[in-house]
Amino acid sequence: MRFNPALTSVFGRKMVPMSLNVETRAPVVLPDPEPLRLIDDTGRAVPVKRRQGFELPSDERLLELYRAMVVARRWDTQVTALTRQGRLATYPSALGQEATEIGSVLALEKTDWLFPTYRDSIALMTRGINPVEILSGFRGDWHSGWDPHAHRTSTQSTPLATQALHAVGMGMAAKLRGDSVATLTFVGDGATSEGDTHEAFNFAGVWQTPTVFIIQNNQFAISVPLAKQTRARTLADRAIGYGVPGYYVDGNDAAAVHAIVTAALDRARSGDGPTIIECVTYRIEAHTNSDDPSRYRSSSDVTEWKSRDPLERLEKYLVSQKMLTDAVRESINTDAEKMAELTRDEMNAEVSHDPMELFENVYAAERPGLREQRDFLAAEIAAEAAAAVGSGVAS
Amino acid sequence: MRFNPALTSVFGRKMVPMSLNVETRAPVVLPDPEPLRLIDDTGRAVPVKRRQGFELPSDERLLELYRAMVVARRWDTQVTALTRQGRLATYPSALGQEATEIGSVLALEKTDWLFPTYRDSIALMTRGINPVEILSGFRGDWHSGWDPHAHRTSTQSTPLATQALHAVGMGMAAKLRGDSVATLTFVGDGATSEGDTHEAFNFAGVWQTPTVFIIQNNQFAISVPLAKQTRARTLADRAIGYGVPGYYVDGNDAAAVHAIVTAALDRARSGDGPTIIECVTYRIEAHTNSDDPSRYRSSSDVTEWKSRDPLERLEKYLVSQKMLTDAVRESINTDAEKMAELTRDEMNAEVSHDPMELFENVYAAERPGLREQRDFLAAEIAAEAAAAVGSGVAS
Amino acid sequence: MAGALNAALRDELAADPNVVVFGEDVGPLGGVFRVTDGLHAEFGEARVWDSPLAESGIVGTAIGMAMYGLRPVVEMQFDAFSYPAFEQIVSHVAKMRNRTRGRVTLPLVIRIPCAGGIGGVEHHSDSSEAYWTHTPGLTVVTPSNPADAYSMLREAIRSDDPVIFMEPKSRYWAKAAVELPVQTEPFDRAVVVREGTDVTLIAYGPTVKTALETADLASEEDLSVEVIDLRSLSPFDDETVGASVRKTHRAAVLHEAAQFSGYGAEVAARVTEREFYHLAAPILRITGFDIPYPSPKLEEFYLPTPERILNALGTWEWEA
Amino acid sequence: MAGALNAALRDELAADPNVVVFGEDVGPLGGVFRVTDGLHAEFGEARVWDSPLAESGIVGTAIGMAMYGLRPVVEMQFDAFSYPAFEQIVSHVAKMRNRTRGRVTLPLVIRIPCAGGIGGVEHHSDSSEAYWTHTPGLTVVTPSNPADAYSMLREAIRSDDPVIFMEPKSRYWAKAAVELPVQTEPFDRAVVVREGTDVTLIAYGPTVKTALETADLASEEDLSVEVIDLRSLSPFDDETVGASVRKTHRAAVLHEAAQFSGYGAEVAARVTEREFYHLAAPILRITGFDIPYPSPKLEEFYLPTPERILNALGTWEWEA
Ligand SMILES: Cc1ncc(C[n+]2csc(CCOP(=O)(O)OP(=O)(O)O)c2C)c(N)n1
Ligand SMILES: Cc1ncc(C[n+]2csc(CCOP(=O)(O)OP(=O)(O)O)c2C)c(N)n1
Ligand SMILES: [Mg+2]
Ligand SMILES: [Mg+2]
Repeated sequence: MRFNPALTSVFGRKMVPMSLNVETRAPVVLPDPEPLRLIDDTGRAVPVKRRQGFELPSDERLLELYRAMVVARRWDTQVTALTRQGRLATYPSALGQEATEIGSVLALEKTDWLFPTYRDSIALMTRGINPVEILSGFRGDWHSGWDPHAHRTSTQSTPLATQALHAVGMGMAAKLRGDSVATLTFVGDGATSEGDTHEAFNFAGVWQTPTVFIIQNNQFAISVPLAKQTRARTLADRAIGYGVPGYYVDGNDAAAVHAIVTAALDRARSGDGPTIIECVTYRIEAHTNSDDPSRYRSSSDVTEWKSRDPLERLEKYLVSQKMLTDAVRESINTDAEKMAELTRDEMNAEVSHDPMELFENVYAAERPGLREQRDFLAAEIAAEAAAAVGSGVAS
Repeated sequence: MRFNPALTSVFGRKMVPMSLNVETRAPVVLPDPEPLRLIDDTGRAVPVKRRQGFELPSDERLLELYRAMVVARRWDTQVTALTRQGRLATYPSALGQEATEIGSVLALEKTDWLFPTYRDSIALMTRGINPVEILSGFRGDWHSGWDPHAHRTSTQSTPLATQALHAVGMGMAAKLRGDSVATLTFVGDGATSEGDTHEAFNFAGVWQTPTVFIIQNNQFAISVPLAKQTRARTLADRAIGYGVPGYYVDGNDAAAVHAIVTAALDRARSGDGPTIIECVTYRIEAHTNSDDPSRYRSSSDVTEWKSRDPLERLEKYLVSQKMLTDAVRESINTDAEKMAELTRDEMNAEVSHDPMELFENVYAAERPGLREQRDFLAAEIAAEAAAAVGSGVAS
Repeated sequence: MAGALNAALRDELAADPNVVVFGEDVGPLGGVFRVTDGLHAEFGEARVWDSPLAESGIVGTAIGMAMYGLRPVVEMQFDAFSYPAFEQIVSHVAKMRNRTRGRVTLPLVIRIPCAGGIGGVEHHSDSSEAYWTHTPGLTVVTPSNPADAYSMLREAIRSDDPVIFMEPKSRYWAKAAVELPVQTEPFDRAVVVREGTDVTLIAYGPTVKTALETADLASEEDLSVEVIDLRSLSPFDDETVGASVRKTHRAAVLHEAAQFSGYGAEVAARVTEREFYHLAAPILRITGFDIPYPSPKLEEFYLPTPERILNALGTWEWEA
Repeated sequence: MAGALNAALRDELAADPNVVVFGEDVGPLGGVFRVTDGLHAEFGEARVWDSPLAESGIVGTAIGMAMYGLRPVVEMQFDAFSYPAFEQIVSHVAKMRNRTRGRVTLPLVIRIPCAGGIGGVEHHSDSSEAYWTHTPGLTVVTPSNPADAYSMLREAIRSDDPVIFMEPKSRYWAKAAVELPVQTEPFDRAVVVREGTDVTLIAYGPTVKTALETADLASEEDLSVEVIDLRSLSPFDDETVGASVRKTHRAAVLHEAAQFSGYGAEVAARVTEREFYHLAAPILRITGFDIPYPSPKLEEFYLPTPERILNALGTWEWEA
């Protein structure tokens, strides 16, 4: 293993336990309370002086984002439909959150690592993971379906905020090895209340790991609105407490999300440490299919947020830039339908499950006790099969 | 139980999940990066314009603080000596931190509650708890020696940061009942890294509990200096992330600590919510008697901090105000010596321990299984005693 | 059963102004299993409310409230989501009374929807009881039916000891013709829910139903099975279980949790210690395997079934 | 033993550049028990460092590092201070390999100074092993002597499974004339540390010494005691223990942790299941009481002593 030679002091900072002088610690820059927008909700580019120094991505890039968002939405809608049909045990939709999900994930290099939550299936799909591999967990085949190393994407974490620490740890490992690799993690607004979010922010700050935190503020933690999670002005303000740059971003503006996440990942890979980015968006669907949002929010809220749709906004802009020709639209729709069809086909196909796999991969080492249990189950299944044959139940 | 009628909405805030408009959340006030001082280290009153709006406590109050600090230091030194003599299993000294400890605790009303750590013995002594009751835990008699309800003082928490949540919970209970009771808790600089500190700050912010958090930044967590706990400019900066007022205070200035904690407690009791106060001080002694600070800090650091002694500073000021006459000095020293003597006597006295108490108070309800174990131990002890008599070992 | 729990909370909230209910989604939503349905509307924000999303925070603040004289009832959304609160539960909830020589009483209830069998994705079907039963200072109880759910939850709220109240998720939708309020046995008593003479099945929570089904199946084969519902896991009712084993001479304990170091080990060890010379055969443990709880499509292979239990009983040496 | 552990860490750090050591006070101070003494100076800040004070953070970041190919060795300062990391350990460390169908390996070691007997104040003498042994996916081992400490720690670091490495605090100062490096039995093997014919004492970690002292005392009374040091708590070596019990027909298991639902229950239950017809008497558990670990002045009444163990053996019915 190579160790980064610049790391004789990994932590970069002089230790100054003696000093009351605050100059020796990181300077304070409060996040701008005006959410960063590059394209406003009418689809117009925001004037340069209100762009907080960020540049609008190129039209080509924006078209790419748009394409991915359309595919993602079609896909998400398809998966929700499959869930209603009983093909999945559960599905947490990200409908309405496409700008944050896609804007972030398309900023990643192949060599970077992503640490997602259950909410971020469309990000995984966009990152190139096979739909059925993403959905096998929600269908109930196996906890997680893809090879994290192949896609540099960890599993979709269910215990809230825990994955943020994994992202920091891996960032630290990459830093120790001198690799130019960044890690990115999504954290929900609700999950920011967990102790692990704090510990992740703090470890990242102290160790200056190449980690980008996307606080995906979709305004709800199941039924609980943001006002019951924090009294802070913004969640991005928390960055101050870690000496880490924080940004407050319109999470329905893919251009803004993409620009800022790209910049943060660049900073991370260049050794300039972590960034905390709050993207404000809205969960249009229920928390999952088993949730009933009518118990805690009015449909007029949803309607209002639908009018701030991230796809429409980008579409308007691209139309105004004459990027969205009929041919392009058609090719995008074809892509989207193809992905939906592929997913339908795969999710409708019968899958077989091998109960013997239950005993695999609990440990790397062989365990006699576990082997006994496996043999027990194998014998039980064999006996049942034999009995079924005997009694003529099965053919 | 009375419920506070004003509490139809306990949480005070309108829920505004819809809005991107930051005005609807709490405003941001960054802690002043210049530590609040009311008396500077040469013992002179700081000019009014640099007092951040706080008033210097009255000379009488300052003398009271001074008296308590002298007694506390004498006592702390005595306890350290007793520990060296083997009378205590361990003792975490607060030598050098008297301004923060005493300045805070003397701001409490009798009806307020204190949630201390293992470090805060002198605060407990100042609050009026009997020395032997404080020290019985460190001597090893029983985990905690006093009645928390009698002194409105919880046990000295060892699992770091956990007590901060208890303080918030009790504050919430008082608020729900409509009682004008504040809770105050000490949290070490190291302990601020724990998830529980974050959760406590956040719950206090959202629930607007009457809780004052004193971050007692004595620069070390055992051997680990502050620079390895946070990259923030100050720990007080964390307050921003909770929409809670934060203050950065010279923790060796008893006047400043007392003024600000008094104000924060008043705010708390009046329903204006929590405050986070960082007091910067220095741990002069080892972490505990079993620690060896020469492994991680130079004695010149300690010497330098000794020159910023909180007692000397206040003494100089009081002398300049002609408050410290010889008679007063003598009475203070007499108080201090009396307390030291009382403690020596009590700690040198033999204590008897009843092993049968082990089984008491594990549960409020009787448990047959536990009764069996108690009977077993009683029989064992009786048999040993009988054997000892039989063999003539005991008289 | 969810309805019975809801009624118990409502009746305690009405009976004692010190009772408060808070946690994640327990307010307007009524909890993800609707156990707190309607309570927020009925008792208001000062008695029933949604907290920030942080389990250590929920339990830690409940401790402070209990110290002040309230009787908080908090919910951990699923077993696995109680783990962030582990330190507060083990180091404080369990120890505060003992630490303070009885001066501080912590009358709080931690409700945990537990175990599996509902097709839940990862982390939604854990069985955490052994972690709690091994922790002195905690009382751990679990109802298996609506009447007990109601009666035991009210008893838990009135208890001066902190109670871990485990609610088997697969029984939430269980219905029973039971008139509320109802008072069943005190919760430290196990109950013989079906009498038998040949074998004692020791069950609790979700496995009581399985045990009863096993008894039905066994009776077809002329095997008379006695079923005990433990109800309280800590304390353990040695008397009731001992009496049954002395009668049947054979026992098996059932649970969903992994076997190794699980609660069944305690049952087997202590009953064997006490009744060794009454036992005709070793006490069997028919439990989950020593693997992480499986995903929905495979859980049927993991959970003890009546057939598996009967087969296991068949492995004993039986005199002709 | 602290020295042997230190040497094991040093030798692994030297042998494998992927090994990193971090935690609270493990840097310049060398850990509160000096197990990491000198390593920071020798290997530098990029291999051995002090982390922020947060156990969930320590374990959580170690997971990310292990996913990247490092082999982190982290320290929890005392048993009770591992509890904030409980969720990361139970929900991730234990499950990541299984969750990912073997695609993600987590080679990490969580060192925990464990158990009591050192006059520690509250929270400094817990025995947490049963929490870990009940969690499928974890390997849990504990050495009782310097040679094993060295050999087992190196094996733990080289293991591709995450290992909970429990270091009995009361043995840190144990000396033994052992030449390092030393390689003892693989850690999934229990070892008969003293042969005997009448009774098997099953011990681990701190109680191995107690068991050996008991054997000495027993020999004065013509009772021949065999002592087994389990070394690994999970997996459990059924073979070695079974063979001993089939020979002696009587066994007792010793530990410091509370008895109820403790690790001894698993030992008693599984050995009874397997060797029932070889047992002349029930397996005894001689353990801590079901109370919070006592304060220093009372711990002598809590901890199993050779006398208590001998007395307990005397309660069995013995044929003349
Ligand atoms: C530690 C933990 N506690 C509770 C839960 C149950 N739970 C699942 S999702 C959720 C709400 C999360 O809200 P947020 O973080 O805002 O993410 P979102 O679902 O809105 O994407 C809760 C409480 C969990 N998964 N993990
Ligand atoms: C949860 C937890 N982890 C670790 C410890 C061990 N420990 C005791 S004191 C201490 C350092 C605490 O430092 P700080 O919070 O700054 O308080 P100070 O001792 O300086 O007053 C540590 C690591 C503990 N008591 N609790
Ligand atoms: Mg959300
Ligand atoms: Mg400190």
